[in-house]
Amino acid sequence: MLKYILKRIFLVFFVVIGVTIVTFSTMHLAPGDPAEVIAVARYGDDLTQEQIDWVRVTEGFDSPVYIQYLKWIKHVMHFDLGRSLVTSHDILEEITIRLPATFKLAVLSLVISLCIAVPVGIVSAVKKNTVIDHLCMSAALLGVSTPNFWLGLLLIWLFSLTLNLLPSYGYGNFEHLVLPAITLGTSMAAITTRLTRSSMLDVLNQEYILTAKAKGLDEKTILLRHVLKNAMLPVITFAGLQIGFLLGGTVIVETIFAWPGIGKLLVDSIYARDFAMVQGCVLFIGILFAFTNLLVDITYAFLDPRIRYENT
Amino acid sequence: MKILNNEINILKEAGNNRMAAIGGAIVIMLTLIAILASLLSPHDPFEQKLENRLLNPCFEYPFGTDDLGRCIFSRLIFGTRYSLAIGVTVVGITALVGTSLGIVSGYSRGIIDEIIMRIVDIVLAFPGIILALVIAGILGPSFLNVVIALSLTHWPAYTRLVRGLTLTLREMDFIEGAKALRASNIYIMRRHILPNCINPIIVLATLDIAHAIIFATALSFLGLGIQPPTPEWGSMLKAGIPYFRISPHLTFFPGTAIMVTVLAFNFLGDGLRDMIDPKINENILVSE
Amino acid sequence: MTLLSIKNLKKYYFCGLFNKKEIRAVDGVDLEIKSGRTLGLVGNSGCGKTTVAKIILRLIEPTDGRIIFKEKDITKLRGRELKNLGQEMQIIFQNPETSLNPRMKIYDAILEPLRIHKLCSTDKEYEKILKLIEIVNLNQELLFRYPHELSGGQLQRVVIARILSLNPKFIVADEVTSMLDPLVQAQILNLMKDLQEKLGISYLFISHDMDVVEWMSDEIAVMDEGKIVDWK
Amino acid sequence: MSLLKIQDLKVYFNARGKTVKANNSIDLEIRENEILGLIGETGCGKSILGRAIVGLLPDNVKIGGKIVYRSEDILNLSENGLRKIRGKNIGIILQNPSAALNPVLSIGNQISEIYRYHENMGKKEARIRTAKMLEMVGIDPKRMHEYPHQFSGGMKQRVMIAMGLALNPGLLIADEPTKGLDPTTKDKIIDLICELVINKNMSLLLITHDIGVAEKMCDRIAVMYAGEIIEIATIKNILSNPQHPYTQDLLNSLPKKGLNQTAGESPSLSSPPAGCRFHPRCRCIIGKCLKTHPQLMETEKGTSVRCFLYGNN
Repeated sequence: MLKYILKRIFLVFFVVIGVTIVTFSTMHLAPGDPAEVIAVARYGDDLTQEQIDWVRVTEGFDSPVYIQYLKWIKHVMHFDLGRSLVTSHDILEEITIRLPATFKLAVLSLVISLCIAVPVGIVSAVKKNTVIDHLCMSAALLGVSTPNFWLGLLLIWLFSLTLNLLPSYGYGNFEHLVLPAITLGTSMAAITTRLTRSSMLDVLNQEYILTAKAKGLDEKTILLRHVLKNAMLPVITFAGLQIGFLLGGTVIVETIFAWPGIGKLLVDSIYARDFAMVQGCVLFIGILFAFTNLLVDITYAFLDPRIRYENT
Repeated sequence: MKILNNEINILKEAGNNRMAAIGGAIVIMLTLIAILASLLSPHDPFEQKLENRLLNPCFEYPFGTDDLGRCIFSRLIFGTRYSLAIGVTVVGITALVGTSLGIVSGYSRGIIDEIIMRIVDIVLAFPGIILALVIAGILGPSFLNVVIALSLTHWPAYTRLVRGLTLTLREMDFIEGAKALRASNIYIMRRHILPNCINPIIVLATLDIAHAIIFATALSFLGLGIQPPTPEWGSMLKAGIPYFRISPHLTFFPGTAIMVTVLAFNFLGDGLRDMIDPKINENILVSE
Repeated sequence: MTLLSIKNLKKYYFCGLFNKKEIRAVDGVDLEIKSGRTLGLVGNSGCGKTTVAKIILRLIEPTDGRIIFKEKDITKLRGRELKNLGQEMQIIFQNPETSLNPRMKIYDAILEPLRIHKLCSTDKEYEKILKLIEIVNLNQELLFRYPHELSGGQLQRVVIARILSLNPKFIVADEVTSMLDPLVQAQILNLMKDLQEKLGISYLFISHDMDVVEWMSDEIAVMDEGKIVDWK
Repeated sequence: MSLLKIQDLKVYFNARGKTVKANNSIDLEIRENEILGLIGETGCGKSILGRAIVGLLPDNVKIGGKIVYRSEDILNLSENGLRKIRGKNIGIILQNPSAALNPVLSIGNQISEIYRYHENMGKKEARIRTAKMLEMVGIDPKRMHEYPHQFSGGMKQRVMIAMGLALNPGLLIADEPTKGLDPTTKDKIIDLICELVINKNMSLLLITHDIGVAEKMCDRIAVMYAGEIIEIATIKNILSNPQHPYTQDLLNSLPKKGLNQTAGESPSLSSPPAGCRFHPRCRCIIGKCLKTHPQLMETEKGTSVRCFLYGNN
């Protein structure tokens, strides 16, 4: 068990370094000369070549790439993600202001997703090939096939334009949170329902369920003591991964509903070609996601006795 | 008892090839629409008639017209080309790259396996659409850039799936037998491991086309994919938002088109999966 | 004339946190197999008999010791000679269901060795395969089926036909009949004995069933904990 | 008095259009504290018979005939009624121990749940009974909290035996209890089962393809071929003078008897040969064998054979 966790921790450390390399290199992928972009941002359009060269020297763009990378990493270590090219605010500050908005949306969506998906998945697995099962599965299939940006528009059209019960955008009290959370939550729920059902069916076909029947236990006991315990392991791992997807999903949903989260910040900074901010956001999301994966792996190790009591 | 188990398993899943048939039929229909687009569309998708702007669906314009007076129905038909093209090219590239990396890393198990799997972990460290979004944003909006962005972020799903399969296949006796025959590693990978991975890859690829189409339309929706005036569903959807209150049909029809196409591929993929290999579930597919 | 002999064969595995724990799977084994004869290798599961077999076939590299095959030291053989060795030595596994590629028709499975070593031109293939299945008395109708459509006994016969295509001098039989029913086991073992008389093949016959080994082998070595403890 | 009487049991599956006649009109009787061996090759339907008795067959099955356990027909019992019998009156040890144990539950829980469910015992008391049971099958009770993956193949088999015998059922069905075990563990398991069955005066239905194991354990043997029983006799008669040609070939194919071989393959249950199922491989075939299907006839006291060579059925 300890060996498993140590290995996972080492892997996460390695992945985080990888994330920084990828983030850094995507910035260098950007067309045009970074020094020129910063110079334009600072001195306006009509600028002389010396200004660009001066920016290149001060920002250290003339040194070889890996030195720039090491310098950048040194800054990142001290939680200094640099300044936004456009607003020249501190990037980390911008992100931390918007963190609660994204966090609220992500958590509520996760709750919605799990509350719908887990019970529906279990019921449709237990009552396989009945009307309920076909109904739930077609709804889940529809959910998976509907892009969440279109779902968002449909919900706005239905709830705020026609029935105008809920605001269609903006940030404030709970009312504003409902539609984005439903959009993100239901599209996640569709995927999780299908996973829960296939995980349940997989366990129901195992031989130890036959042994449980052979012991004369009734359906309810078998379901609770034997089936659920095994079936929920992959679902819990997937629920952990979902936190990451929600970060991805927020990018779109926040843009539709003008929800001031990190996702919207990322999209806006891409529009404004503010690469420093983009770099900051991507780094933040990548590292956050890497650590949630680590957390999921460790909880999984505690839940699954085959790993907890691993002996050769 | 062994014989009986095989027969029961096959029987159980027989019902699902109806799903594959329906999905397959819709996919074929969509491909025909894409190919015969110019014949089928009543109007020229680029011709702007400002006088009949934002018309609701009527006989002349079955799906109405958009803000520049172009026939939405014709634009949707031409849009099929872009969505299918992106879906197929992205999946074609990622399946090829992902599978070969998966086989090599699963079969060699040494340092190569460690390196490939660490790269997979890194690419998968960015949830969902984020990495694709950034790459498309930086490279600038165009068909090619969308394909590049999606391909760079989609290949790990195949590598993980194929590596898992190769690890189990590798332990089987027929691989040891081939080694005893002194067959070369490449021969073993090509003749023994790949044929046994083909079916699961086909299932994953079908489901992944659906995935790629959603991602591609999402990029266009965010204005980072294919730009107007090209008739791409995502950008049509985005163009319809300002007129959302007065004529929602501008967004309704492209949205349905995306959903129907993605539904068709999901249907086909689910049907194939239940018939061939029920083990591929959401876990591998969506984890990227 | 001794066909194959092993001198002081050793194979140690290292595991545990920093590879300190040493497991002596094979600890100094000496064997000799005369040509056209069968050597039985008996021992409880986990005593290292399969490891010895795999080392002889150069599927696993030994930690120490030498393998002499037809008076030639093949322990460190490489390249072309190693490939030719593939024609001389072969192995039959325990579980027939996993010994054949499920995606390959029986016809191609039997001809695969010839195609790898390029020993038979395509037009003579059909005639060669008819001879092979006749030796192992499989009927023609099975040729175009897939492995999952055949029974355990038939699969094991396909494996034998496939190996015979290279007419090897030495075959390792690793618990060949332990998964088969009594009647099928009798058929396969009798087939192997006939092949030995007709083609002069020598076997290293591995099993944990003493009666079967006694029936099959001329000499028997008993293994325990990686060492030879008895010789009959 | 007979503990279990199986009369004209038919178990048919429809798979891919063909009906698989897994059990074709089987008549069998198991007496009080007797060990009956059910021998047959892979795919002859013997495991299905074992599972049919406790009603553990998949739902796409059609069952005919009667299974009477102490004057009560099990087949038309309701699901609740059947559940009361399973584990309490008839225990079963399933075939493949490494897959038949729940990986996320400790072996202690998997045994104590029988006591707590059937005799709604308190947690503590169930734990004591479980400890006693584990000791009886030779597992150190202190390992009660460990999980299946921490046990070897032989030990897992002992856990299965403990589960089967927990409530001292009248009849125990053991499906290939020694498959995949090496010789030393195999002997230990055989002695364990015999000792437990005898001193708890239970009956045992042993299902196996390994004649050596059956020889050591059984009082009577029933030989099964292609879904039907072709010979029943005491162990002494079967070994000294087997009557049905198939039983003779089966015994001669043993290594001790010189591994004499019999041509042909055992037929598939979905398309068995006409007339006597064994005629394609039989040495002493007569005209009648090809067309008509022989009945199981009693020749001497306690021995019955399904072959035209004996009696004119």
